[in-house]
Amino acid sequence: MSERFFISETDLRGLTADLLDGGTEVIAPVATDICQSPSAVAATACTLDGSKVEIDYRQLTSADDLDLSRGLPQLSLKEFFLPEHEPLCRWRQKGTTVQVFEVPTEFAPRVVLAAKPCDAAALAVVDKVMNWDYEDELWNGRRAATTVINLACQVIDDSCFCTAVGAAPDDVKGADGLLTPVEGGYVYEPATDKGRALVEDFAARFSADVPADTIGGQADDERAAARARVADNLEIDADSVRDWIEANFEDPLLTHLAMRCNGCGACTGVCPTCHCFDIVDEQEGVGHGTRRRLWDTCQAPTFTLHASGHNPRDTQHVRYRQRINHKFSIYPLRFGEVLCTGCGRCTRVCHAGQDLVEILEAIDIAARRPRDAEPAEAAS
Amino acid sequence: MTGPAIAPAYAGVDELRRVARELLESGEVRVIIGWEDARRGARPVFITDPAEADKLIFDTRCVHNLVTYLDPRRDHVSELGRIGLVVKGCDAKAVAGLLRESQLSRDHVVLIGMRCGGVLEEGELPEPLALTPENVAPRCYGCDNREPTLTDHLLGEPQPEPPRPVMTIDERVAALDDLPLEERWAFWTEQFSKCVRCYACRQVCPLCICERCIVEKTQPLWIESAAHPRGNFSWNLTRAIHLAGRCVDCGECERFCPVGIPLSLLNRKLQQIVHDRYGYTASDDPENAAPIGDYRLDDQQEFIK
Amino acid sequence: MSRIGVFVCHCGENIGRTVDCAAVAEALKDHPGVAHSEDYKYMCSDPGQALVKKAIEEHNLTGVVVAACSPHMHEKTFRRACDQAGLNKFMCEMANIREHCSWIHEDREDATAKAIDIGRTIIEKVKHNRPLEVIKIPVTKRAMVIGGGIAGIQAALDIADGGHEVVLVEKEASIGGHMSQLSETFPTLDCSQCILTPRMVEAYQHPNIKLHTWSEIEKVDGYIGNFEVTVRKKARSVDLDLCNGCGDCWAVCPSKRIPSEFDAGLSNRTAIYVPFPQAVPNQPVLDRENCTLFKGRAKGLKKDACGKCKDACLKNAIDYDTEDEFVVEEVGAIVVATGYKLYDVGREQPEGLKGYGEYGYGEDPDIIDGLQFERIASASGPTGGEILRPSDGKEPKTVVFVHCVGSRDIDKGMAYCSKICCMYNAKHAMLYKHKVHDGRAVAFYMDIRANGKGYDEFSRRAIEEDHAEYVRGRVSRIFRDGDKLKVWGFDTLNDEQVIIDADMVVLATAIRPNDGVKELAQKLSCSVDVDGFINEAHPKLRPVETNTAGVFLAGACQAPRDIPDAVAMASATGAKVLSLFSTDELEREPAVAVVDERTCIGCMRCALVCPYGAIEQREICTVDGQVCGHTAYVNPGVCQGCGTCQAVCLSNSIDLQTFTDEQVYSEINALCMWE
Amino acid sequence: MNSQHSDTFEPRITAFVCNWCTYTGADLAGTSRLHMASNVRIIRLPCTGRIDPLFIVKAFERGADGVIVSGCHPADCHYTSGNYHARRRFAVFHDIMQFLGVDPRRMTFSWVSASEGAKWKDVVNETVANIRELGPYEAYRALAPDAVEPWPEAVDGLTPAGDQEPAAKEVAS
Repeated sequence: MSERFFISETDLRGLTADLLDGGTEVIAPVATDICQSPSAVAATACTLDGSKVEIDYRQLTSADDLDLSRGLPQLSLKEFFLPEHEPLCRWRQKGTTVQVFEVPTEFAPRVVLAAKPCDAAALAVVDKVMNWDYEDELWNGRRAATTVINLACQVIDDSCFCTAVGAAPDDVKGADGLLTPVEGGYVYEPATDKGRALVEDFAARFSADVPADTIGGQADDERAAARARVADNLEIDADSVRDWIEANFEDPLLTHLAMRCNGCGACTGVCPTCHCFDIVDEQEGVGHGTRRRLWDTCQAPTFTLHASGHNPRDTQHVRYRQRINHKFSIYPLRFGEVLCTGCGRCTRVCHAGQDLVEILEAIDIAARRPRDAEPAEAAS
Repeated sequence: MTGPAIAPAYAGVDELRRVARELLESGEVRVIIGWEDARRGARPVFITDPAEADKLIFDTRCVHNLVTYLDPRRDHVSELGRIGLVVKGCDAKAVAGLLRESQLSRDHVVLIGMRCGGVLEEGELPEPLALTPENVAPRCYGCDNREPTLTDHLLGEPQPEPPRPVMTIDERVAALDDLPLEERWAFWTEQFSKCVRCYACRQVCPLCICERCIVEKTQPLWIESAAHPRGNFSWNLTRAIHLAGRCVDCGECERFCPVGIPLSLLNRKLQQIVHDRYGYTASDDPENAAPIGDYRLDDQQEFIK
Repeated sequence: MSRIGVFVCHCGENIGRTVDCAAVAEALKDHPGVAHSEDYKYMCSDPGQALVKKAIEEHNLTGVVVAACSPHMHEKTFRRACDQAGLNKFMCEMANIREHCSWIHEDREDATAKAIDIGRTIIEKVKHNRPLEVIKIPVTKRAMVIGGGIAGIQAALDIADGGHEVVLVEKEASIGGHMSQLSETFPTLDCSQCILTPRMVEAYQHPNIKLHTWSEIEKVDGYIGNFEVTVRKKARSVDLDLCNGCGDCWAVCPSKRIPSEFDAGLSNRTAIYVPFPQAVPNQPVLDRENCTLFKGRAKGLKKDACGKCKDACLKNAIDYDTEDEFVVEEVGAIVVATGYKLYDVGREQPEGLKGYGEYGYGEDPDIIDGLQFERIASASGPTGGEILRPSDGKEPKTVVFVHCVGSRDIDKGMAYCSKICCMYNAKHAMLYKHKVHDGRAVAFYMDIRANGKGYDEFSRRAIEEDHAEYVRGRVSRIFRDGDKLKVWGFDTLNDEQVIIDADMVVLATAIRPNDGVKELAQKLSCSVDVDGFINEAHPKLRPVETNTAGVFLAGACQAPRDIPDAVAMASATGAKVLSLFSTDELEREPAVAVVDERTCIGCMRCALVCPYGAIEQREICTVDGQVCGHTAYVNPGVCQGCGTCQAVCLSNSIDLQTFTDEQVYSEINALCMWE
Repeated sequence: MNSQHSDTFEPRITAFVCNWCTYTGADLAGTSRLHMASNVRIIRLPCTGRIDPLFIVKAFERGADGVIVSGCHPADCHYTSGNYHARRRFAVFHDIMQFLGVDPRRMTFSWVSASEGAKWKDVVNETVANIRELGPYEAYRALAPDAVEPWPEAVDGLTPAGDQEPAAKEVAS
């Protein structure tokens, strides 16, 4: 990656304003102090004079809202490519004639600024299943229309483990460019033509004059330090984990991992790579309605409930095993990479204490153990 | 800035570990469900080996209502055998709810009740903190059941009242009640619009025990499952009214909500309604019949023409 | 895919005048799922029904919507037509565009638009109707009659003569009711007791009639064909099997000054007593409230204060320690014949009524009501049939009769007409004149309502032959002035004030439902009207039925009735009951709740709210017979189809057939058409 | 619906009534020729006990501006106690809806017996007048996904199902 540009803090905000002025949608992390909203009084998480910041990817209305200093947003970027719900088609009926309206699959260009590398990487991972036996026009249409610019990660906690699953806090996988914070601004490294086009279109905002002592020096050290900090949390051999799970599907370890799981499915909602959806026909009245797809979760019993009443995954520990199995064995066996980018949201969001770091560690230990040794103990 | 002090474990932990060990050793129960201290703080633990009874803790971080694991549809728990369950007073009310609704036979479970002095809002902390108005779970204030009566073993020592939170749930409800109608509507529709329909609120609720939740009934589709405002309004409203007169105020729904919808305000409002109209308060007495499903000839009907 | 046929009825002009029926039929043609739509002048006529049948065959219809009158009117008619054409009758529904549309709106455009909406709603419902089979339930061929007045006796006799056992329940100590108190009856002036007592005896001796006197209804369980009625047999203190009615007990009773109910308070009785000499059964009852012994016991006296009747009884039939006894009677049908009471028009009024304090009733002994006059005129009454006024036993020379005291008076009484007073006032005037030839009978009336057979002739006779003076007008005040009662009234025909110096005044007080009828109606799941009379199922077409299947009405419990009406109704209920008993199995609409065992978790909230106890807990087993849980189960024979269970089921795992979730949902959907 | 009065607001009101009292009372209003506003559409149910709050919610979802729920007076229930259970359910629903910001005037609860045709007329007319004053229930309708995903322009004719592709494309553009 030879091309490097410098963009000052001011110019980055200016670039954002330029995009917005030009009518381009910009999505970026926005911090909201929910305790400052008029309804804060009643929002239980707040005290009257308190402060509680929620960070989300939002469609910007102003360049001022851009906040690059924060950690991981609550929800991943997924919802901008696979919305929680979206219409697939709508129908009307009169007598015996039916009219179907399909939704457009072409989208206006937009830019994601300061994407977390784990979230962008997830897009690339999910691209594979979205173009496997069926090409998902809506997903692909949004992917094609979107330029994703990563921001090298600075805020890392004990649930981050991207390096254990082949990603990194300064990865550009799934993204079109990377911003690295340096003194007074950012170093921008385009990774794709879309990423380069940004420099071409807004050349005045960028400078090819990258301060020598920043990149290659201080910034590179920080990037390496960040990687090391994540690696401290978890190191596994993803390939042997994959093979062990495939070979030991019935091992009690896999089911006993899930004892405390409530099956709430919050982990799949916040996961950047969980992409399963359901399709429902929403009747809106007589003879008209909308076919809509919406997020589904493998943690719900109804996910696999057959019309006959039979449910192949009828208990929670079997459903939890499926989640692990799908992410770390089925998907890599079919598509060559794990369905996880190590963002750690599933762990943070789980108030029952299901901890993927701990679970992967336990499987890794089991996978490293000689075949003839005793079966592994449950992680609890 | 100094944060709240670290608080010692509540009295009775040693007793708890001893009772748990004895119950497991004697075979009276096959599993003890309690709390442990893990990488990210307190969390539920399932202990089957008497030697591991010392893992059990009981301090201000033990927020979880473990009664949710008694749901008869959790096969992987029930297949372990007879359960010994550690309960706080609020949790014991949920056990009473399950007994009331024929979802549990009393002899299937050994209840180890703990005298409680309140818990934190969140249990994911490396150390138990002393309760302060800022960190205490708001529902603990004014708790009427800090010593459960529906128990087989009652452990620990009487604890002082937890501190009054900066703002109690009742005060928050009152603040909302004082708003003009349109503002309440704006508040709730905004809150509900955050909902991603993960149903975490339902899954962790010890009393949301339906085999097939109404929201999963597709013919007819009473509640749209898509997370648009219309579907979200119906869902959150229905979840709440299905718990009218059943909710035990354990707050798990709100704690598990990944997008922070203040569900306990709705729940508390419903508690107030059933209390004001029917004089009912959830208790851990299974004989205390719930108000919905019952009636009095002279029930208030001022809203009926 | 549904193939619904829509049939829009003009009902002559009834619908057609305000609703453009052709436009409705046309608009509904394009409604999704409609295969055929037409309109016709009289859909319920034979040719109309033929259209429905023809269309079912021609268009292979899967459902039928008849847009016409209320389902309460013709649902049965059209369901039968569908059945005849081979379509399951529960696939037919009525869209009510008459009562709920054409009759209540004037604007033709509005009404037509609404009729189309109503049609759409029902089409949507029918699309989710399912073919159902009627439920067959066994019938207990045994009836209960509640109330032993003339209506109850007649109903009991008719059913018993039809060959079925009857349980007759009477709350007083004797059957006979108010008719036994009457002197003579209009319009024939035959002696009431002469025609009634043989009936009473017949009922008493009938092998098919079981009599419970001094008894009340405690509880009613079950449903048509299969009621279980708990009867409270109040403690009588007299063993009817031992007692021979000799009268030794009441002869020795020291409490002799208790107002006699039978004589309407004009004479006294003892504490142990037979209500009247012809009572059936002719055996005494001990009135514990007024008995010296029981009053003593109530005060806590250690030793009984009396015991004379027991000592006097040679048969040893008296037992002071008997208690209320409960008997459960299994019956298939119930006839309610609880009769009436008179409006007590005195100053003290319950229930928000105002009363007629200005008439001095209850304050002056010579101001009496109709039943008291009956007793005075009766040969078996306190005066032996001589007309003597209560205050001093003198023969009154001027008697004023006041009609409509409490009837037809929205302000102070009841809105309705009590129906019998015009006739009995005429009768009273005649009876008086027949006995006091030089007397003067003055009647204040509003209108003369004499519309039965021979009734007008009868009331004219009172005026023309017996010279009763009829003054059209109201009485404003009645008060004592020395030996006389001043009656101030107004003669509206002569437009002048009238003041009469009367010796006695008879007030024709309004007829009201008997005490306890409301509570009884609740036990029977029947409703009462604003005046407290029990509602019939339909005022014209089902006048003796109630909304509770298997419960029928005879006599004044339904509305003011005279004897011929009450007897006619009683015989009508007899016919209803006998026709119910003519089959071994009863067919019932399959509007019952059904549990989805796949999703029911057996929380039993449904059982908590079921008014009929139709829901029980049932164990469910795996294929190899192991119990793996429990669910709710609805007994279809007991379920009455209210659907309360469904609304409390959190997972909607119980569904009421004919009003299923899908049906209601679809009806709501019809609110929102995309056009 | 009510397109003939496009310039004035005509409330759409759904009534959930029990079969035995209010439905029959409404029949009586008809037989008594009591003229009333034409904005109410009745859905007949056996008993108020059968009425699930979801019915009301769904009616609002389908565009109702107001809802009437009516059944037998206390003690008059054909099924003895269905209305008592309904009364508790409605009370809780009424209160919580108000807490959520739903104007209670959008929901009329009443007891109308089979003999109260005149009362039914009053309930209908009063409710219509109230809702007319409140205006269309835009706040609830704004929850609809339609509000952010508008329908394509309405077209005059419809094409047969087999022919849908080109027509739909044309409309969608």
